[in-house]
Amino acid sequence: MQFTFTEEQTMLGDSLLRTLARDKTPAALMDLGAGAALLSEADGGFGGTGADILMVFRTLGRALAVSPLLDSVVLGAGVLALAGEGDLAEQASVGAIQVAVALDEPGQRYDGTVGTVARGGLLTGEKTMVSGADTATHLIVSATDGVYLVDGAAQGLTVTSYRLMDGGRAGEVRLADTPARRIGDLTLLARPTAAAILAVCADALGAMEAAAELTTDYLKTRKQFGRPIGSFQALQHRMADLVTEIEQARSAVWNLAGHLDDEDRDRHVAATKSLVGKIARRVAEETVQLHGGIGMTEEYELASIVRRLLAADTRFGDSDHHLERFMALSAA
Amino acid sequence: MQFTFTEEQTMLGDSLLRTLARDKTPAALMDLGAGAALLSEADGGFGGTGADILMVFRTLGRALAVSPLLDSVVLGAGVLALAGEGDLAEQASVGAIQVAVALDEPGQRYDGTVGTVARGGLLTGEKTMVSGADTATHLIVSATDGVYLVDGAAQGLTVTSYRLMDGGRAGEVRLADTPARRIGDLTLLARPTAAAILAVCADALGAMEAAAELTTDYLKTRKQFGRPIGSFQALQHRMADLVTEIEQARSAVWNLAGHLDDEDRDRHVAATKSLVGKIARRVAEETVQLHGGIGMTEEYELASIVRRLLAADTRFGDSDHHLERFMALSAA
Amino acid sequence: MDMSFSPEDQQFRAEVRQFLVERLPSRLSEKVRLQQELTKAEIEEWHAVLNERGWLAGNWPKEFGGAGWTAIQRHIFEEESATAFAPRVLPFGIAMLGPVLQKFGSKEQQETFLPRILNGQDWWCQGYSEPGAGSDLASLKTSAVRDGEHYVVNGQKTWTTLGQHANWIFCLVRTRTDGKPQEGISFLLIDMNTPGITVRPIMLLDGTPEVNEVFFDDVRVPVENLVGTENEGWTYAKYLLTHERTNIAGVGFATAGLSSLKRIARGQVANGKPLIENPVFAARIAEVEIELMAMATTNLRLLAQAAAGQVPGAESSMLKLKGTQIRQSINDLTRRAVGPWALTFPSEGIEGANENTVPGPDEAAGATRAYLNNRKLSIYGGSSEVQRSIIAKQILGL
Amino acid sequence: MDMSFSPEDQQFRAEVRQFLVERLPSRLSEKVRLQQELTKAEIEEWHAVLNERGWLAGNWPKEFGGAGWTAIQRHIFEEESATAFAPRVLPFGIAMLGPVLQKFGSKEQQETFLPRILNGQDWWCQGYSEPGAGSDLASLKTSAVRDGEHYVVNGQKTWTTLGQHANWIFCLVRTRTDGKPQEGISFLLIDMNTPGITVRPIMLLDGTPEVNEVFFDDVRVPVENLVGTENEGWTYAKYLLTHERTNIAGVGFATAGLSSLKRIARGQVANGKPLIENPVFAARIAEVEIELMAMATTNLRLLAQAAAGQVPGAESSMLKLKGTQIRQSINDLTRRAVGPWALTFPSEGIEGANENTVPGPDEAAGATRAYLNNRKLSIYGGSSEVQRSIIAKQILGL
Repeated sequence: MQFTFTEEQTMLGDSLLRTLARDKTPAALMDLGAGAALLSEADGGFGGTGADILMVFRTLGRALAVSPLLDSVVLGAGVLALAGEGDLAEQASVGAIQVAVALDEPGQRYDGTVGTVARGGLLTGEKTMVSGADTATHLIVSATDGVYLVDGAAQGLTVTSYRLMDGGRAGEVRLADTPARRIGDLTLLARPTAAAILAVCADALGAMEAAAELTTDYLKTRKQFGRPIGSFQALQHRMADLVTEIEQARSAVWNLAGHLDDEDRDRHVAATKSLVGKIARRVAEETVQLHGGIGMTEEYELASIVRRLLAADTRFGDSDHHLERFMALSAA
Repeated sequence: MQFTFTEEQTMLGDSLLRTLARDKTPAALMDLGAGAALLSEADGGFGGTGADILMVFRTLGRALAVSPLLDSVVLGAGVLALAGEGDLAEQASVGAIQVAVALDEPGQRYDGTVGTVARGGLLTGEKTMVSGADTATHLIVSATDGVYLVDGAAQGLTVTSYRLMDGGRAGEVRLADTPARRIGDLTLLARPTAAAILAVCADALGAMEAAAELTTDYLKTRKQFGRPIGSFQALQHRMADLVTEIEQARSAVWNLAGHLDDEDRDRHVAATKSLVGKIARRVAEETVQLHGGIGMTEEYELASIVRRLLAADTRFGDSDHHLERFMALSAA
Repeated sequence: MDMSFSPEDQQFRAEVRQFLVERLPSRLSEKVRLQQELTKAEIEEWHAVLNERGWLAGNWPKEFGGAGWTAIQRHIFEEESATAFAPRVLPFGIAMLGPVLQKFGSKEQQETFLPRILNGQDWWCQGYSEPGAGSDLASLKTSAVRDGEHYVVNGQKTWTTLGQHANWIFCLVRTRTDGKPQEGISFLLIDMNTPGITVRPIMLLDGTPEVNEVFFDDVRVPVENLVGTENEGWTYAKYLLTHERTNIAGVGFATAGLSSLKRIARGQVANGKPLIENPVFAARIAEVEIELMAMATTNLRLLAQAAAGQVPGAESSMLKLKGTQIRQSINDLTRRAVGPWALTFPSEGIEGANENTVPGPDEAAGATRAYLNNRKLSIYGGSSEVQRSIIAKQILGL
Repeated sequence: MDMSFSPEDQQFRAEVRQFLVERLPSRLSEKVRLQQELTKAEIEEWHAVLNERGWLAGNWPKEFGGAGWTAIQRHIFEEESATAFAPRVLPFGIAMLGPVLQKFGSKEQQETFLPRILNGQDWWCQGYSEPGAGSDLASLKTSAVRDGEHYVVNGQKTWTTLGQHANWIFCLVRTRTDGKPQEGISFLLIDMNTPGITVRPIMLLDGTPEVNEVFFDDVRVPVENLVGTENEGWTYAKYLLTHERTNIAGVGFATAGLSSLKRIARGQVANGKPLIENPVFAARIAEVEIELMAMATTNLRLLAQAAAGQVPGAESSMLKLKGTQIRQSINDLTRRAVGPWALTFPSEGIEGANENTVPGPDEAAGATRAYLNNRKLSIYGGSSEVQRSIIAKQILGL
């Protein structure tokens, strides 16, 4: 039993953190191999395990970087690799192509019911909240009978995009007799989705750590009634509770990372996403509160952390959705 | 709109509190008219409104008195009065007879399904957790076709009794072809049960007030690290949160008292019992915690308050049971 | 004990309700329901409608052009307005400055300023907080130095809500530096068009510039704009804060928010069924509804005390604390109810909508915005921590 | 990163499991499962079974007759024992005094006392806390004054768990009154049969006399019963407290409690269905199970650190805090799961059952007793408040 990273993983994490401090562009991340670290050697990368995903995304979360790594690599390249599209997967992992993965449909919330249909190699349907859709060179689309690959410039494909609260963009994707190539059945999606949920949770963990550090520093330096507010016991105890919760989130993320390729993966996905989502909301709320007014302002660094944490709860199903998945899996 | 008691109600409350400080016997309570205050004038008493019940039971709760007023008067006399048995009701209200009301059956938890049957004036069935069964001169028993009155010495009636955590006693009641007299249909039980739930909640409110006072005093006098522990901000804020919760419980009890005879009574019963049960548990747990070790000991006054609060959550359905009743009533 | 409103109050409620049906434009109520930000013009429009009816200043005596309502009538008006999704009446002129001028202002000040608050000529803002002071209001540093018939004001105020729309500001300034921090504070009325004033909007984390910093650089204020006596401003400030605390519980807002939440939960489909039929989510709604029922009664109990002439004590701190928790819970559940579409919130601080139509329920963007914006409820007007300390000291004697 | 146990550890787990199947009497495990109190004889019976196998003192080196297990093996043993509902090993001799004697005791003390802990000849109890001291242990007042070849001990200890069964007590006593409170404390071993010792059981709110007051009135203790050096007792006391903190998280107890809770919830019928199928109650169980999964991993992470030679720091405070919350939540849900029959708890402090058979599920009385008794988890061994202060100061530097 060993809860440590390999030397390579640690080195990558360190250099990512250093680089992100001055350059948060996707190109910089790709140059360091952050994309390739998310793909297995067999698929042309040099990582791809739960621990790799944890290390990379926790670092992205700490640095508050907006990157295509989640959509284009963990999800996109992840599906492509499983579909035997190794070349495309590798290209996605180095940023040579941009992949968006279109799963959810309007009115369906988090339950993933698919209504998009394929007829004679042409897809028709609507997809909602497709992250990275507007810049995608390739789209992976779920349909009733399997998973399809769609060219970003294909006929009959319309993308209407909008900003998201965590700084990224998503789009509504409409497919009207859009040419597409079937690359496998729907089971292809399971592991990449679980990996993406791990990535979101690890990212949230990094963001929570950043929020806690920022708040602890603030409590030490901010003075009121003549002394640092961090010397007030009520705030000390609340901060202690908060880091104890973050410690729980950390262990939950480790759990999922360690069981990503085990048979009880689904149970860990549900447990981890549910707990991390709940704790992320609490950290967002408490760190704002412990800051007071300054924590409400956009110009202070906490604002983007808070929105990132709320987004983390929402993406791929919120804490209640996964709580119920956990209940269903426990009853089974 | 007026959230005050009548002069008579206030006087009764005051004299009850004074008397209970030296004499907690049922006889003393009855002498003061606490029983009669729970019955309407039409039924031979001089009260019986929500406000009367609130006043009497909040006082009993504060004084931690164990009395037959809930089972024998609010429930027992309450049912008898509605059944037109005014003489018996009045006797119960002055303690001349002891009534126990047998509703729940084994294996049924809180949902009140009745399996006891009447055949030719003889009852057969089993009742569980019948409060005050061992000293009852009369039993009121629910059966599939209505409510029955059973003599405490009737043939075929067996009572096995045991202690309860709040200091009272209850019993398992077995009826085997026991002579009984039908006094009305099952709808007779609705108002007395609602009144009993109000009584339990008002009692819990009084007990919570006692717990909060005891704890506040302790925080002021107990010294640690050279100063009163009540000067530590973390404990101050937790105590502030706790009395804010108790204020919520107080309003919930007022709500039920004020709507006891309105058409939306059931919704208020569910809301109040659910909230008071939840807050009672929290007050029990927090006041023990704020005391530390001494709060764990039987010889300290808090112990019996804590058990009384837990019992209050359990009696007539716990917070979850009533939360779901509230959900069902809200959906309707 | 009587939990029902008097026949007169019930009659008043019916009147308010009728008025709202007739005069509240659905164009406005729809924006309020969707928790979208109102423009300056929309706020002024609603003020004018209320003023025409004589209902803009419910808390003012009739002699000053107010409605002269009782505390219970004000409560009824606020509750009905909120549940009808009417815009809220801005507090700065009506709830804050008005009572101070009526009690401590000169006759000239009353005659000059009160009518202009009612007719919309003046938009007031509040200059209380300063950077670095937080909950410690008395430590304020903005100075006003007497120079002939003027005070010369230098310093900085912050958290000035909607100051970007205001043409007047009422300020606490320091006119004496010795003595206790509470002493030597004065209450000044300042024309925002005076040279030397700069307003800088502060973007909040919900992407709206709701508050501002206001800088004073040798701003000359005529001495007749001093309210009451020099160095006695702390008294007036406290009086104002007491009056501001009306509707501290926000029962109406919570009730309206709860009804919006249920509406969304009825419309959202989770695993093939309306979200409101999901037992776990329905239980979360029920728990907050039960809390609200109790808190509303606490509010009425304090109102009844006020009606009986008692001054509300530290109990109002419990009301603020619990009322805030309930409203924030409703905001949280509402954001969660809109599901994945909660992500569509435009985060770049641009007023109004995203450049493209966003998917999901109409309420989605507003749900997230309101959730983020209302984190302020537990911070401003005496943070939840300050309320807990008040309860511990004043109610419990700790 | 490797979350699985080594093949050796898996083999060890299988051995422990097999041993428990073979040697744990169901008579005992049934009482533990029902959260009933064990008699002195039952505890001694299980100690003897473990000692026969050489597993009584998992934390002791083999040279002292212990099992010499690694931290991970100890964890596995504790987890398997708890989930099999084995009685817990009493900590006083094994986990507390043993390590102190092994590190700081004289050869004579080691040879005299250690074997008698293992063979059950001695039952030790702890004399640390004093009335009025609470979390402020260093302020202790019980005095030991040297008189020839004896110390004369006067004072009072409290919260002495199971002291009514003990024949020996290890005590912190004050041997010097000047200097800092931590200085001048010594560590004494005292025969409970010495004249001048009185033991008074304290009834707890769960109705059991689990703890005691111990009074010392001119109790003469031979100087050879001093451990280590006079006035250095604080060092030994801290060493003991560190060792006591093994299994601070109580993962095994929580796991066992959760399985009992689910078993009860499967058996209880609520509105016509098993309680475990009630979505609201099932969600409460699921939430605590998810918390437990995470906390168990925190525990393993710290164990892995310990196995790698790192001394556990203030992180163990987080483990105690969260572990306590989880266990108390499980106790709470278990009490609620038994429904109305939770009321049957005998409240008059009489050991054993009610005079008549009580109704409801077998677990009912024990569920309430355990709920009440385990309120102590957040009070003793460093209260939750103390843990929060440690986290704030040592981890956060506040």
